[in-house]
Amino acid sequence: MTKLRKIKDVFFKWLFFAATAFGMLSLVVLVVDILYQGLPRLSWEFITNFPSFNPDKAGIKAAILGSVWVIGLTAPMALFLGVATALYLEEYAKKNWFTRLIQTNISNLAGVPSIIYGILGLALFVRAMKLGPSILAGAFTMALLVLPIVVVAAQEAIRAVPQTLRHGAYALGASKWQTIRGIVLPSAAPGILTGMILSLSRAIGETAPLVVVGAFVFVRFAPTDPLDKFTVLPIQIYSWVSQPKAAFHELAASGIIVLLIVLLLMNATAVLLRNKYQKRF
Amino acid sequence: GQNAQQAPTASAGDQANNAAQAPAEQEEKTEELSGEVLIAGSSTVYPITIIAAEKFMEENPGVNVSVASTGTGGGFKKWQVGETDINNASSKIKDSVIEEAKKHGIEPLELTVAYDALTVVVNKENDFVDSMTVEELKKIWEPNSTVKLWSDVREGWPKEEIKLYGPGTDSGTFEYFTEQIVGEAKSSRTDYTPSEDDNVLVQGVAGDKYSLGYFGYAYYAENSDKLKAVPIVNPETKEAVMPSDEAIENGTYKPLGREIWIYPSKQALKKPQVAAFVKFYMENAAEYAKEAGYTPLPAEKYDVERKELEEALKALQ
Amino acid sequence: MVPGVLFSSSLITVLTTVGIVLVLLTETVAFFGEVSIIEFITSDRWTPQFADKHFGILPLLVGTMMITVIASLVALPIGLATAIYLSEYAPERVRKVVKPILEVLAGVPTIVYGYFALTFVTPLIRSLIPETSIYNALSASIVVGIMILPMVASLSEDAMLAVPRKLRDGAFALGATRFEVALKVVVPAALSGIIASFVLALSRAIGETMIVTIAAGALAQVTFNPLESVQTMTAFIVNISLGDVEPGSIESKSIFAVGMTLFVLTLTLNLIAQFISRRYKEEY
Amino acid sequence: MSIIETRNLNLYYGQHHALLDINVDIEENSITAFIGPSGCGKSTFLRTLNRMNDMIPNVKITGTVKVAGEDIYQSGVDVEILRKRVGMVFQQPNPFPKSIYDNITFGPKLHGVTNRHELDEIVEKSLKAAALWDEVKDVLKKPAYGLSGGQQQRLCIARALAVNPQILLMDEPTSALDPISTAKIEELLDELKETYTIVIVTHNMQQAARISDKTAFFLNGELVEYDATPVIFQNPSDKRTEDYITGRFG
Amino acid sequence: MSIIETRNLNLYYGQHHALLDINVDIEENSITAFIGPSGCGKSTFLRTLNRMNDMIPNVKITGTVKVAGEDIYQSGVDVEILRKRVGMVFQQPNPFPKSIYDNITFGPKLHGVTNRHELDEIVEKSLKAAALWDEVKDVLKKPAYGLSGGQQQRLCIARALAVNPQILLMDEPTSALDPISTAKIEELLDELKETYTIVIVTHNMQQAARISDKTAFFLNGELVEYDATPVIFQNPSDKRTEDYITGRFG
Ligand SMILES: Nc1ncnc2c1ncn2[C@@H]1O[C@H](COP(=O)(O)OP(=O)(O)OP(=O)(O)O)[C@@H](O)[C@H]1O
Ligand SMILES: Nc1ncnc2c1ncn2[C@@H]1O[C@H](COP(=O)(O)OP(=O)(O)OP(=O)(O)O)[C@@H](O)[C@H]1O
Ligand SMILES: [Mg+2]
Ligand SMILES: [Mg+2]
Repeated sequence: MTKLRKIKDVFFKWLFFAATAFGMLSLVVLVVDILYQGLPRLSWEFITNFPSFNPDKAGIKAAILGSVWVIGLTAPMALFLGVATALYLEEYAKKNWFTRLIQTNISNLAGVPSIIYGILGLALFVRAMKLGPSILAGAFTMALLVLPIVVVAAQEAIRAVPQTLRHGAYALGASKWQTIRGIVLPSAAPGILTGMILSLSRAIGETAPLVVVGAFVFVRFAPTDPLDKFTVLPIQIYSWVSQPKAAFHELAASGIIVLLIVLLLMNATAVLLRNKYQKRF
Repeated sequence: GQNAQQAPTASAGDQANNAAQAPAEQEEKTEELSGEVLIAGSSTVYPITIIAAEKFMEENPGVNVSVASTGTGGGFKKWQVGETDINNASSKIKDSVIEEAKKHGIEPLELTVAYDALTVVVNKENDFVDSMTVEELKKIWEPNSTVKLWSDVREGWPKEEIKLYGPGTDSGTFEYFTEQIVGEAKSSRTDYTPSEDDNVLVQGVAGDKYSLGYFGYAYYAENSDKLKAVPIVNPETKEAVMPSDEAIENGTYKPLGREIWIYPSKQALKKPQVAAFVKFYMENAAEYAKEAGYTPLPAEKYDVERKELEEALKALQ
Repeated sequence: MVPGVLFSSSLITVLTTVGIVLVLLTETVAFFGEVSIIEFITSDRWTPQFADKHFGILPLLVGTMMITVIASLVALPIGLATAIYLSEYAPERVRKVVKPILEVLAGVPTIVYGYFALTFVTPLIRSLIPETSIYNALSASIVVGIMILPMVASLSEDAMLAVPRKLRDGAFALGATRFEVALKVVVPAALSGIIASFVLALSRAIGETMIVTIAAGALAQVTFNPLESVQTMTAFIVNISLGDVEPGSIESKSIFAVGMTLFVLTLTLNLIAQFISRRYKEEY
Repeated sequence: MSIIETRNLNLYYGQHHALLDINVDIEENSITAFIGPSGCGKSTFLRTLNRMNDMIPNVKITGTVKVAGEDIYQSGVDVEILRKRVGMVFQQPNPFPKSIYDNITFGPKLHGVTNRHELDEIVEKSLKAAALWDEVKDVLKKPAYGLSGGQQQRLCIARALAVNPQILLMDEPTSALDPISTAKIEELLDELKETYTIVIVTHNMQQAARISDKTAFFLNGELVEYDATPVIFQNPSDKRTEDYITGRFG
Repeated sequence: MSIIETRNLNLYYGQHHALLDINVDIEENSITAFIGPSGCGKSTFLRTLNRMNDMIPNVKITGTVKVAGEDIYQSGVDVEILRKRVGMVFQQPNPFPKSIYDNITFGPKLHGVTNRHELDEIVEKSLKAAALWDEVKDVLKKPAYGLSGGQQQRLCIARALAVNPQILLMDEPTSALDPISTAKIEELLDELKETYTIVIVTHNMQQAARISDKTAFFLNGELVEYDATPVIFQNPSDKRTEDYITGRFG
């Protein structure tokens, strides 16, 4: 009897380990596969050149800058709206049907396919608000897309701030808002930022909604204004992949490497923040 | 430098004079152009257009030509409301689009830029297919087709299941192929393997000994080491013709040589940079089409297109 | 003042939903002006792009379901097992390294996954089962599964980590093995969090676009054979939005009807999940 | 005149009647200890004195609480000002996740002190009063979480002193600390009572006996006995007090 | 022969030397109390007796612990069987988030009891032994979280008894409870010692004095004094024990 239990215990330990290894292995295979295809064409020129019909001269400067612009504008919008919403739900809202509605709505929005956000963005920002197929319209769309993820992450972070800290502030004569601004937000900041970075790393890989909103592919200038036209990394990659010439497929793989590096940097930042934060309370 | 400073004071008459002067002068002249040219539409035309765009910008650094690859229809959706200046199209503009565009004060100008030969391909190891007729293709591809085995197509071909590959049903290629082969646009059997990505079709046919597929010539040209193109029997001459630049250009590759277009809107052509770009594009279209893997039109056809453009530009002034 | 501003911000999410519903609804209504809703629900053919048009949502629904189910079969058990390993077995150091690495998997752009499925997983499957079609549901859904795996693993692990130590100690003190503690105490206690992670992963799988567009093919058919190609609702929307169809045509309206169906589907899933997780929430 | 006076104070958590008719007068510059078994209402009562119960939903309070003669449950009372005057230290040290310096200046800044020099002075004064200055004066910019539990608790005391309160409420301030830290804080309380009025909840009867001037014994929400500490511990008039003191229960 | 014997037992948490050369003999069917200020190592020592420290990373143990004559730190010892024989009850009641019935049957099922009838009997027997049967016999299928704190703690005792242990380790089992529940459990312990050997950690000296046969006083990881309870409380031989007993610190 106990023998069997012991065998089971060991068996499942290795099974669980194997499952974990499977995920890690998938990542390794994926990365190796991409490196194998993309490394030969990865060079400094590739980063600093604009796209070209000539694969030897083509680069992703416009795509990198476009992605940076879009993410750069998405981040503050999503951060402000996400944190404000989370604060309202966690610190102010009464637990009534309306609050539950908002909460349900947020978790539902997190599951809405991204292309539907693209359709909304086209109708609302490009057309109704007359922003055209601009960086700003793209950023607004992306902000709505990542908002639910940011809200949920911020809620978790705010909830994780111990009640005793709030009481500490109240006992010093702080008002509710002073407590939130002075104690709750700073304490929750690393958690909020982690969620923010993880959701932005999702946004940076999105293709479909921005194509629908009207991002271009072939852009040979560096955007300088939120109303400029733009392209982003995944769109550039997607268009290269569908070219007939094999050289472009290699470029696509190089582009993917760049995208993965950006992503890794973002995740690494998130991990650093999280590790710092977990030590705190 | 100098020219740019002169520009604001130059009268319309000066400009007309300048235009008539030597080409070197003319090029310096166009350096003054600025602003943007926005293009969307078919991914088939995209490779030609970006060559034109890049070369144009080399000569006119002040102009930004941006090209999106949205599909013909997706592009027209933006074009018909004036969000883009030019639409790349692998199928002809529809009446509904023309009407919708009219509501926004937009009128199309249709310019043919090249031929795209749809190519029927089989696996490299396929040694029994040496040509096919339109009827045979129709038999394979028509709705409710009964063809299951190669032997159903032509007596003597092996009794092996025929695996069919074709482009996505929302593409211009699909529309044109069905129109030419089956006789009605978008009328096709549905039990084949479609893909949006022609590279994937290449892989599919290359990996499957008894397969057959069709897609644009450019994708065949890049992969001719992996695939075998099927000569198509010209319905008029009854001769089997291999797709090639000459065959398409001289019109013997029939009926699968199709035209591809750009549609600048007449309103956009009022902008000097758009007009200049389109002129530049049409002047060099033959070269660019070749470079992108497509077949240029015969020279006299380009002359017709350019004339149409000139007239349209004149009418706009 | 402050609560007002915060409250207004929280309304943005509600307005987003309203916006989505409005945008989808107007065209959906136009669509159903031309196509009978009966056909939409009952027909088993979906061919809006062909000359012979049929508008039965069933093939897309089946395609979506097949992708989702297989992806879940990959992601839910492996994700849960990973979560258990990380929270119950792995030393702290391993956990701190593995978890963020797995999270990278969640952030890999989906087009990257799409080509990974097509150029790596599909040939692998075809070398094992040669009659597999080059685009097939299996390859796409395995890769979708890999994509959502870290979501399941990471969120379930968070939920398990939140189970108080004292419950584990209680079971150990009764002579339970580590496996028994994990299976009989930790998993049941974390169940509502685990279900939440499942639901989030499922909605992500249902909504996944580029992987299926690239690797599952574009053939809308009612099949239950994962080795054949299928089309999902999202893939159809992408194909039409990026394709050559003329604006204003019935094809282009059909994507809104499909989008609406998808929206209703994820909403239903979420509501069911909320119900289940409230029901099984164990207080501690 | 007593600085704190409660009259017929009752408190309900929803249906649960947690405090029953409490009447207490607390003298200035003294240490008053509240003892009693777990759940008897010590913390609840303490929190009525600076209205920290306001944050708990469904709390109902009747009767009056006067601090320095003013009824603090009257409408129009500024709760933030009240809490500034009546400081509080909790059972678990709860420094903010900021630097030591910022922990101390948090309160003064709330109440409008912005002058850098003035803030520096407050930090030094409060840390000295909490007997922590010597240990931390060189690491003021370091995070408060680096301190030991006992140091953290003294930091919390310093933080409370920094807003210059008249009264200091302490809810089992040493129960999470080791004996040495506890001894330090007890010593400190003895000094602080020169300047402040201190009310302390403790589950440790020895502690109450050691440090307090008066002791109140609570049982099931009732104030059973309230008297000078030596009287309570050596000569209680209520049988229940005696049973508790001698360890017959609790 | 003593049922528990430790010889030169040392325990390190990483660098921290938490137990120093502990030698204790514990008799069968007795109640032994461990007292001492917070952090002195009481809980740590208790957990060495059923190897609950195994789960904590970086713990190093030297010396021997014998339970019923067998060295439990030898290789080859079946830890699960050991823990079945040496049951444990914790400071915080920790019922599983399951029904009362499932809480009790959790242990027996682990150890192979599947017969429904037999399980029913075990539930009744254990609940009766823990003096909880009358209060819960009609709500066995209800979640354990519906019980009060004191009932939950008795449930945890019943749960420990259900696997039929010889020894029961209890780490401050009443410190989270109200006086009435505490009294009930103390009464219960007195009954249980007929059948089981009980080792209890408590911070409440009165409790130790009331219920235990022998008392061990720990300080900073050292076992300062271990003797019959009346001796420890009335006539300790070590000055530090006396100081602690009389409330001079802690
Ligand atoms: N927020 C609350 N909601 C409902 N009841 C509460 C709340 N806080 C305390 N109580 C109840 O009020 C009574 C008094 O609690 P209180 O915390 O004041 O006791 P205490 O004497 O401080 O006990 P301890 O020594 O354990 O801290 C208890 O029965 C408790 O369960
Ligand atoms: N898991 C651990 N890792 C490192 N050190 C620990 C751990 N658990 C306890 N310690 C340390 O070992 C010493 C003894 O702790 P232990 O919990 O045994 O004390 P205790 O006497 O039970 O105290 P209390 O009365 O507060 O429960 C303390 O200094 C404590 O900080
Ligand atoms: Mg209390
Ligand atoms: Mg302990």
